[in-house]
Amino acid sequence: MATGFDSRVVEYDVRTDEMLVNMGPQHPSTHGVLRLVLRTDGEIVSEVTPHIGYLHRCAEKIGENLTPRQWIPYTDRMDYLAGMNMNLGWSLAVEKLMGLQLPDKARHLRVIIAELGRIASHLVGMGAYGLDLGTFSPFLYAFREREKILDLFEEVCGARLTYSYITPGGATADLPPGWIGRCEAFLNELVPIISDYHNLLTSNAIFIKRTCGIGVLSAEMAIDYGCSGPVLRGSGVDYDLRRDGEERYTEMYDGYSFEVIAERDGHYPKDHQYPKVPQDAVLGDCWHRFYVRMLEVMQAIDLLRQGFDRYSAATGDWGTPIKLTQKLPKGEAYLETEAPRGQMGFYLVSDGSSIPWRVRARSSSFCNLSVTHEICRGVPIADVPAIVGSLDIVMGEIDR
Amino acid sequence: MTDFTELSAVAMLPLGIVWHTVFFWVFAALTSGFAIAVVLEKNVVRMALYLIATLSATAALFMLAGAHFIGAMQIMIYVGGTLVLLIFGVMLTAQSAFVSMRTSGGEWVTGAILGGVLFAMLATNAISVKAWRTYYKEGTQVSVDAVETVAPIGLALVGIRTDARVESPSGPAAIQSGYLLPFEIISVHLLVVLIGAAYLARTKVQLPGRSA
Amino acid sequence: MRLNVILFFGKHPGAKRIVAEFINSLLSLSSDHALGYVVASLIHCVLLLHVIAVGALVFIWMERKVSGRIQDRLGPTRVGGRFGWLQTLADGLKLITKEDLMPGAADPLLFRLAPYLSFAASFTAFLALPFADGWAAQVLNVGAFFVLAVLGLEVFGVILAGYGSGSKWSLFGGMREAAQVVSYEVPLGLCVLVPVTVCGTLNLVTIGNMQAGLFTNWLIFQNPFMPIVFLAFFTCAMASVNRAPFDLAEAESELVAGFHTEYSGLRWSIFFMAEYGSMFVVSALAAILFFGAWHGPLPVFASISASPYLMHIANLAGCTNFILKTVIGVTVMIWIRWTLPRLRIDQVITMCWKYCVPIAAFCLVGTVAWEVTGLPWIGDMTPNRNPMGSVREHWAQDDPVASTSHSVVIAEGRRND
Amino acid sequence: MSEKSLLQLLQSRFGNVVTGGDADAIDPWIQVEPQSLLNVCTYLRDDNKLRFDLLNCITGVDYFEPDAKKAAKSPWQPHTELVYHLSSIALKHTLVIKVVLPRWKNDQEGSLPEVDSVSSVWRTADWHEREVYDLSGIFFQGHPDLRRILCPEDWVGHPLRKDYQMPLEYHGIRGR
Repeated sequence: MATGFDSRVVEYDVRTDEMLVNMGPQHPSTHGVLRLVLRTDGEIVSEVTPHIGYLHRCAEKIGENLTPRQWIPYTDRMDYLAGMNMNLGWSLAVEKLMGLQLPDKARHLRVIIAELGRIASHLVGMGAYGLDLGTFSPFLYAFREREKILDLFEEVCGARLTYSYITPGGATADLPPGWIGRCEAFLNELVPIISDYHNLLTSNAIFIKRTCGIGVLSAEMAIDYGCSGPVLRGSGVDYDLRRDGEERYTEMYDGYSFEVIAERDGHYPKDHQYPKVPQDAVLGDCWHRFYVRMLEVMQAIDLLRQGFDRYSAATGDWGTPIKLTQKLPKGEAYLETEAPRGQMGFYLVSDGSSIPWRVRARSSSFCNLSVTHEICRGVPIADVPAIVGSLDIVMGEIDR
Repeated sequence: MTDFTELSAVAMLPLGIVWHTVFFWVFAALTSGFAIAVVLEKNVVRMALYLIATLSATAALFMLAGAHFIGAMQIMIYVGGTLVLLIFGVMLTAQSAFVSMRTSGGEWVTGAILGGVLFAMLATNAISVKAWRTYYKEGTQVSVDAVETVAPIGLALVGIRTDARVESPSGPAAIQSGYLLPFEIISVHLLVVLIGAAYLARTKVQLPGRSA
Repeated sequence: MRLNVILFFGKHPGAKRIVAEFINSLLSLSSDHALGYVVASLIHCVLLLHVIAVGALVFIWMERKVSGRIQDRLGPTRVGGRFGWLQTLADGLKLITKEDLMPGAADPLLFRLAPYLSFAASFTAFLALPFADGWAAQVLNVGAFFVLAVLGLEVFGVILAGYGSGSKWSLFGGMREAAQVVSYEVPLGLCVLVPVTVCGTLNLVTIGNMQAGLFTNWLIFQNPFMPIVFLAFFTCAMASVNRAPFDLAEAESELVAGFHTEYSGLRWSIFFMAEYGSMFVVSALAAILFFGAWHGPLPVFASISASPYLMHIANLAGCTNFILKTVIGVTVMIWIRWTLPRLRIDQVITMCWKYCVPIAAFCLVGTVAWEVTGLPWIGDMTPNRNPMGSVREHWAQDDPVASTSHSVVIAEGRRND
Repeated sequence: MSEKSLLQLLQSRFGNVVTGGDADAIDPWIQVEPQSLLNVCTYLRDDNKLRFDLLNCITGVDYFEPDAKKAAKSPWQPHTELVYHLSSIALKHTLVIKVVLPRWKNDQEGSLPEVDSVSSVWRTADWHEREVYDLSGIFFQGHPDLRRILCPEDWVGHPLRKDYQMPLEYHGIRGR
């Protein structure tokens, strides 16, 4: 008997065997080709080991052989649920390297597109999370609304998933005439539907039972693991790159009024019209992460409405895309933007030619997923999808 | 309202086969066949499956005898019990040694002796019941009326023996001797068994990090 | 040697007896000849098989349609005309043509047997289910008890499938199902006990007939505890037939497909037939025990049901009533499935032992107290009241000897020998 | 705290450990000796005026020109750089640390250059270092679980090195 143990203290327990279970890479709720190796004792998971890389497409290596504009379609395929935001991140990083300044109109156009992309992405995140918890309908409701956003995007750039719309220097085209009106009409339609989602999920008793106090991620741990986006803010960290990021990014949102969605003293900004935080909820649990996303949809709607007026009033060009073979200045630049899933960073090193020497994509979901093994320790099997789902990962972005 | 008119019909095929007997033999064969299979099988789960089949066939025999209540009871309790057995069989004996059992020669002998003694006792008892030895001559009409088994059993459980009332005209005292006491004893006994089983299933584990 | 057919054909003068006598008269045999009864039994079995198969067909179609409407889409629209009502049949055909796979690690016997076991259990429960007054394959004196017992058997198929598939996900599913069903049998039984104590019989036909007349005679209006019991019963019933939010055995977001992960083609569809069959049975049980069985809200056919021939028309209407009520029950289950998230296994068990069992037990005690004190409730304040107690007490007070007559007669029969 | 004063602070604190830096670059950076990376990082995280609590990204950049003709013209000697992007959530400032490593340890082809792991300072470095090890071929000493993360475990080579050759075949799958 090992020293330090009191031989009089004996715990009684049923003798059982441990079992290794592969969750994924083909599993309904791992959001793509994620493989989680679970060490389980009955229904209790004692250890989770994520294995990634099944969707690795060498995006960074490809980027070393393409010009920045040519690489934009590859950014689409990273977080394929928020392609616009990926385009934006990469474009801003290239612009940072080149020192480009954009006209006002392009700036507001980007805000509109980015926030609309955020809504589309969070809608999928919400619906898929419902699916992870075993309810199918919210998923289809979310897709119904997302389809309308995709329709709007299709009008803008002709594509529904991989847009390649925002490019270094602006965008490939201006918003079509009448688009703003249609977008506004859609938002008016969406707002009452959001409260339906709150009824179906956020304030549903079973949903609360399944998410409150589950997968609690403390603020310290979230920062330590480099979590970002709703995962970080769900842990109560008041940090949003749209407000706190680099100037090159925050100036895009100059003049827009918005509050970072993070809990302060038990309340979220403007939360009086949404469900109350349930009693059982612990800051940093699945419920909070979900709630932050839901509130960010409202925040994005608000930003969009501000953007419409500014865009219509703005003068100047919507931007001129840089040439396909534009020579890049020698140097290096790193820029992070607030993508729907967190801080998406792009880094490029240039040796003065038109093709970057090194391209790097810092993925938000990559860091968010790395926390899995910490918060999935000792939970029942059913909570593993609930926790991983609440991180809202996209494998395309993780594996790149 | 339910019509309680008695129905009296005779079940005999043109070929002289009595359906009741046919079904009896079918279910009796199933019962004993699966019982033997339980003994011969080595896999715990299959064993449980055969046990369920045996018990279900026994339930069918009860039903055939008109004891619907006992039949349903048999399914509910014994088959449900086997279910729990199955779960424990799989969960607590997941080690490969238990999933496929090997019986040693000594166990065979012990089992045979015990089983033989039990069988002998039951057989002797069964044969010694006089009423059961009688057989019906061809053409005898046996009329069986209402097969209401639930109500008398239910009444007897709370202390009213409807059958005893008929056979003992001595007075109310004899009527009131129901099954309440045996029922309670069995219940308490079962509770003890349950707690005992839960106790036995547990194992002592020395947990680290605890000090007195 | 002759023996009474009652022993295994039942004594109730139900539809089967009529069919049997008709067949016997066709074959110009005596009206109580066994052959007619055997043929009548087979006819009933075939009919019930069709009820379960066609029922599954319709319910799966309905599930797709209802879920489609709930989710703001159309569901199947093309196969078989406007409403896609042949979609399930097409699916069935597809399933039949699919390759029948069996994993290498599977236990061949258990793997093959499991779906049939599930289906057999579900089917057996139909045997005791009355569709109208006396319209049952076998009118059992212990009908309610029998249905519950047999429904509990369905779990075996699931466990054997879980174990026999040789897959860890299946095993998880099977074990969950076992834990869940074993737990929920307790509150389910308690809930059934409440209407049974009110009626004083386990015979489903008698229970149904007791609720004849105005809808206020339905057991749900019998006393204030009944609606609570009904809710508890419906919850437990959904849990025991594995419907969302209690479908933990197949929880697709956690266990891939749970116990039927490894099944394909026809075997897989048999599991589904069993599932929908069980849904039908528990909904039917709810209709019989709480909602007046085959009686409509108004006693329209009451006057003609006494006549020997018009009785069948009344029964037909009753059967329609009954199926309608059952389908409503199934629809509610579908509705719930497509609305609510799934519970976790520990929450399911908590729900059973900490909520359902105490509620059911409390209602049982409350109902007994209410009935003993004879307090009035909705049903008692309306005319055309059906005295519940009359049947309950008739064997105990009026003629306790009558119920034991069979033993006496057998004894006498033997003495005659 | 402005970038310049930050650089000065670090240079005064660590002296010769900080071997270079550029405060006027697009992203101001400092270069740190590989041996003292762990010390510097711990200080950066713990110092009250700096509090770099978030490690954004670790990047391995391979400076090597496989084409001999072009290599003659290239302004640098072949080497590998590790770039650490740090930021502070509390104080909202950023910093870039560079560590210059030889392409191969002791110039022996095939033996990976080594540097201390910072996964004890920021746990997010755990996966990032695994990725750098996997793709850029840099060995992190003291890493708790240094395995390949994106490529399969039996993959040969480090794809983001400029001299990397795609294998002809991988488990029967054609590579080139």
